[in-house]
Amino acid sequence: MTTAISGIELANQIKASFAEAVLEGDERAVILRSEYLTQVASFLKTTPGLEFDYLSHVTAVDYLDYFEVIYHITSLAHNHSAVIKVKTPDRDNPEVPSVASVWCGANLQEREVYDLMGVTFLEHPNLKRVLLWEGFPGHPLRKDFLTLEGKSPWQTIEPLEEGHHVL
Amino acid sequence: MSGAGIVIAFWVLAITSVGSALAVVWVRDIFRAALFLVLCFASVAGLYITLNADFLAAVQILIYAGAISILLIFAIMLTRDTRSAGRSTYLRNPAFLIALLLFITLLFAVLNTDWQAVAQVGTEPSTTAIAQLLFDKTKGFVLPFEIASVLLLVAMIGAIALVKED
Amino acid sequence: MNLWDYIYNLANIRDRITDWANGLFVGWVVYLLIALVGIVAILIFLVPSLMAFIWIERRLVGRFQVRYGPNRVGPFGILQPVADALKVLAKEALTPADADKWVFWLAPVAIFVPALLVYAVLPFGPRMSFADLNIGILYVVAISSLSAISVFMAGWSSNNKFSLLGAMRAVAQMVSYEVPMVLSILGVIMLAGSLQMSHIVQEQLDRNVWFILIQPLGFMVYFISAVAELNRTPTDIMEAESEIVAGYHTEYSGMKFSLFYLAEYTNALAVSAIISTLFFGGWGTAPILDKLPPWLWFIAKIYFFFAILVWMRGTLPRLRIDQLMGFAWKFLLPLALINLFVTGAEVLVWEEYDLAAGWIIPSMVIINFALAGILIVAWTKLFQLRRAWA
Amino acid sequence: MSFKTEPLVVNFGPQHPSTHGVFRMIVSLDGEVITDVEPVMGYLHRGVEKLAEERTYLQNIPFTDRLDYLASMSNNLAYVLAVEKLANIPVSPRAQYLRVIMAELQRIASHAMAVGSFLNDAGAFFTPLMYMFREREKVLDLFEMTCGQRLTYNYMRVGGLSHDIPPEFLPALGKFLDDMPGFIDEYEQLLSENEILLARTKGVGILPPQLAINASVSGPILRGSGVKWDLRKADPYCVYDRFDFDIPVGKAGDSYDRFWVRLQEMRQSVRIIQQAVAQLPQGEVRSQVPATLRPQAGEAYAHIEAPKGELGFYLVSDGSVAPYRFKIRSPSFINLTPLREMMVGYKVADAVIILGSLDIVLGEVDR
Repeated sequence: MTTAISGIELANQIKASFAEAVLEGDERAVILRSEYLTQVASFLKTTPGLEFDYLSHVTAVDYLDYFEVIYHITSLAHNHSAVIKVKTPDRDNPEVPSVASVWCGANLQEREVYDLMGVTFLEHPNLKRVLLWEGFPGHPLRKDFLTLEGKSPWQTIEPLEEGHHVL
Repeated sequence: MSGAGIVIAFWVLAITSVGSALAVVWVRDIFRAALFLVLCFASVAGLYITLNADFLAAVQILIYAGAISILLIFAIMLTRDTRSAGRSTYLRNPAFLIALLLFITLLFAVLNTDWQAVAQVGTEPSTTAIAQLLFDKTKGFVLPFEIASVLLLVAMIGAIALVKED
Repeated sequence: MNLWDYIYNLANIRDRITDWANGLFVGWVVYLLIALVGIVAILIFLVPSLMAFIWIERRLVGRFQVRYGPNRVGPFGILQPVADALKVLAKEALTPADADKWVFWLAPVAIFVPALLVYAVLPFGPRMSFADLNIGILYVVAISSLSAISVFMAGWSSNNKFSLLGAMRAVAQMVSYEVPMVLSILGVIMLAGSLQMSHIVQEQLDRNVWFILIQPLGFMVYFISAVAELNRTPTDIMEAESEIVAGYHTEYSGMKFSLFYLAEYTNALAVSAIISTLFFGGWGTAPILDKLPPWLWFIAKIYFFFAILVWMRGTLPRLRIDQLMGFAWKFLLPLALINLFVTGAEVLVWEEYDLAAGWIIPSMVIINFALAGILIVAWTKLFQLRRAWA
Repeated sequence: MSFKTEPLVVNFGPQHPSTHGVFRMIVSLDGEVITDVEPVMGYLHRGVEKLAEERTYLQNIPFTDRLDYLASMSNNLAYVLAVEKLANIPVSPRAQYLRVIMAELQRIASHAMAVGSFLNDAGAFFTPLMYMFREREKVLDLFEMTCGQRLTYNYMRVGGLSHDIPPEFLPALGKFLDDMPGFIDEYEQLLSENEILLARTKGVGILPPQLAINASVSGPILRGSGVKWDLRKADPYCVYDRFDFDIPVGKAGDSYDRFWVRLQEMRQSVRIIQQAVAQLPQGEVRSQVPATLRPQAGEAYAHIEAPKGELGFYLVSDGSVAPYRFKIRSPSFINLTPLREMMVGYKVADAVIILGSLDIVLGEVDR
């Protein structure tokens, strides 16, 4: 059985190395300051006893006044898992450092979050849209997406040449 | 085989071969030029057949139309930009000069050769005759033949050694 | 001559027509007429055979794949090729906008002509060739080498990257496999002492031995290289469906595509025929059923080898291009060369002791089969050592 | 000696026989050697995650069918597990066992398709695919017997299953279980020692274990690289901790190992189903759950070992009838992460083999 390490316990361990990094830690997750994310990530990956070498998934939730980026991490060696979260207060320009340099599995998933939720991952190697086409207006998983000027995204594709669309 | 058929075949093949040879020179598209060259080779093979030289015809098809043209096509394939390959280059004038010189030499040779016309085309298959000529123990060309093969082998091994990576 | 004589050897029909025409027309008309008769005869064989082949392939592959295969059109789905043909005829013949139109239209024709020309020299029975050229097998090799150009024409003119990739592979593969193929044929030529197809068959019948028995290695090399030239699985890299869509004929549709399709079957038929001629005694009969006409035997052999081709297609995965090239140059070529040396020595022995010596052929059969077995196993082992994962 | 050659950029897809749907790889070639790969996806993007935010928890189950449409049962299972975790809903033992049986049957069917189409990519002319279809057909017949559907089952419910199995199911399943090991033996004989297949797949598309873990790949691809990680053992859900089975792992991490792992997993699935059938208890298959479920505000992540890897659902509830956030951790999508690293340096023909060995389903990649 995979043991879920509680956020409080993990928060204490992180605080020992990065006093400033932890915003809060509850039963489920640790909430980090976004500027410390990359350092904490590599700390979590390399520290003996933790060794979270496997990034299960990355996702984000739109809480209207802020975004929460969520990382489910697992250690295959110790068979335990944990959840870390980062909040982005700035709704218009949400930015989070990328963890793709620590876990390269984050590469595609961060692109997906960027594509659908509009969270920019700083220093991501290849931050492009992945499921939608370049030039798609808006980010559909945001809660305010459908109020986008009252226009369906399909109406925004402009024909490039006669009869040809480039998607 | 009747005379009339041979004559008709000769003229058709002759016009095709000369025409396609001219097309090789004039056609801008280098790939089409190569295809015309194949046509030229094939019609020359046809000419051999009208002369009852069937072995030679088969060899002509096999080596020229089959192998040499494939080599050309490989070269075209490796060419960077074939669409602009037909454009004139700065080598145009020297090339013209050399071609003219060659043409004059050939013309001179053609006019000065005493062509021996044979009244009747041989009707026997020529395969055995060619083999006799090549491999006859006393007046054959076994040694030159073998030397040529060794030369080709050496060239092949050399080519392999040149492009071998390590 | 009664009716059975005409059926037993169809050449008698031709002779009868010649006699009749000689009395009526001048020489060149007769010449043309006989040629026409020959062409019609070949087409009478070829067209139903192609349809039968398509049907056999689809049926057999269906059985291999635990399904029924075509079984709706006509009894046992036997009219399926007709339905296929009608469908193909009704299809639109597309030409890509950026294609080199002349070459694009010419390529299907250019691939079909050599496929058809090969049939001129196939010996369907005694005296039953359209043109029994004395360079027979050389003619076959020469003509079939032309199809590489047609394939490249198709691939190049389509202006499609998959087509071009397919064409590049096709040219590389065809050039490579031509070498072992010709070398393996040489063994048979040396034994028969002739290039003429009918002479090769007659030699086997006179000596009472099919050349497969003396040339097992040559047969193996020829069979594999011929299959490679046919571009059917496991060597169909030039039209590898799962990799480059359909290779050189990706852009072809309708009748133009079906010409490629038919040319493939025509070539398969020709290869089966050549295998039967060179290695399996051509029209030679088996002792019990020798009352049947020789041409029926020949056709039966063709169908047998075609069934083997279908079997291979239904079973094996495809090789990669470098493996295929390596196989031709590192495996088939050395074996073909060794086979050539051994055959040369054997021909000398053969000429030294005349045929009357009963022990010659059996001992040659044993030696050759043993040699083939040892060489194949040894070479395979050598190959495996070089493979990275072994 | 080196030649300067022009790279050839080829678009594999979005319409291509070997991309298993509308997937596109922009492949740069130097001759036949791959120098760069860029996957392009989204051609089948239907916005399931957005749609699910508008529908109740029950209404979302059919959406999950259409993710990995070759393994709908597994998708159903992962989703209902997540909802049950979110709303704390108990599940009866019989339902648990039946869920395991269905999930493992689904694994056999999905792996059969994976192996079959992998061999098709390797160039076998449809024969292995048809054989594998034959086996999958038997599983589909069983599913049809259970829920009337052959592709999108919609069988699992929050708190159990939509209904119990019919009486003729268990005998039919027994016959299937008796036959299946023999068939797997046959396929192993036919396939895993085929010289051409070995030459094509051994040493092709090597994914080292370190990279595999780092790139978050899961399922047979992770195990093919030699990492012994299977959520059925590592984090048992349903009643997987009551069964005895092995986790097959590869050695080299090449395409062959991934193929081999799938074949072996089919065998292990048969073992699990046999044990599950033997232990199958009687009882209800569905607990009382309100049709408009309103879980309390919170979040839950449940994952299962789906045929293609770790399939997870991350649900956030705000206390209403619809999930506030519905995130699918789709294995096919994340397994594409190391695609470039796996392909560069191999030949074009290997590209389709490598992609085939990843066994992606575009319904799940694009969602």
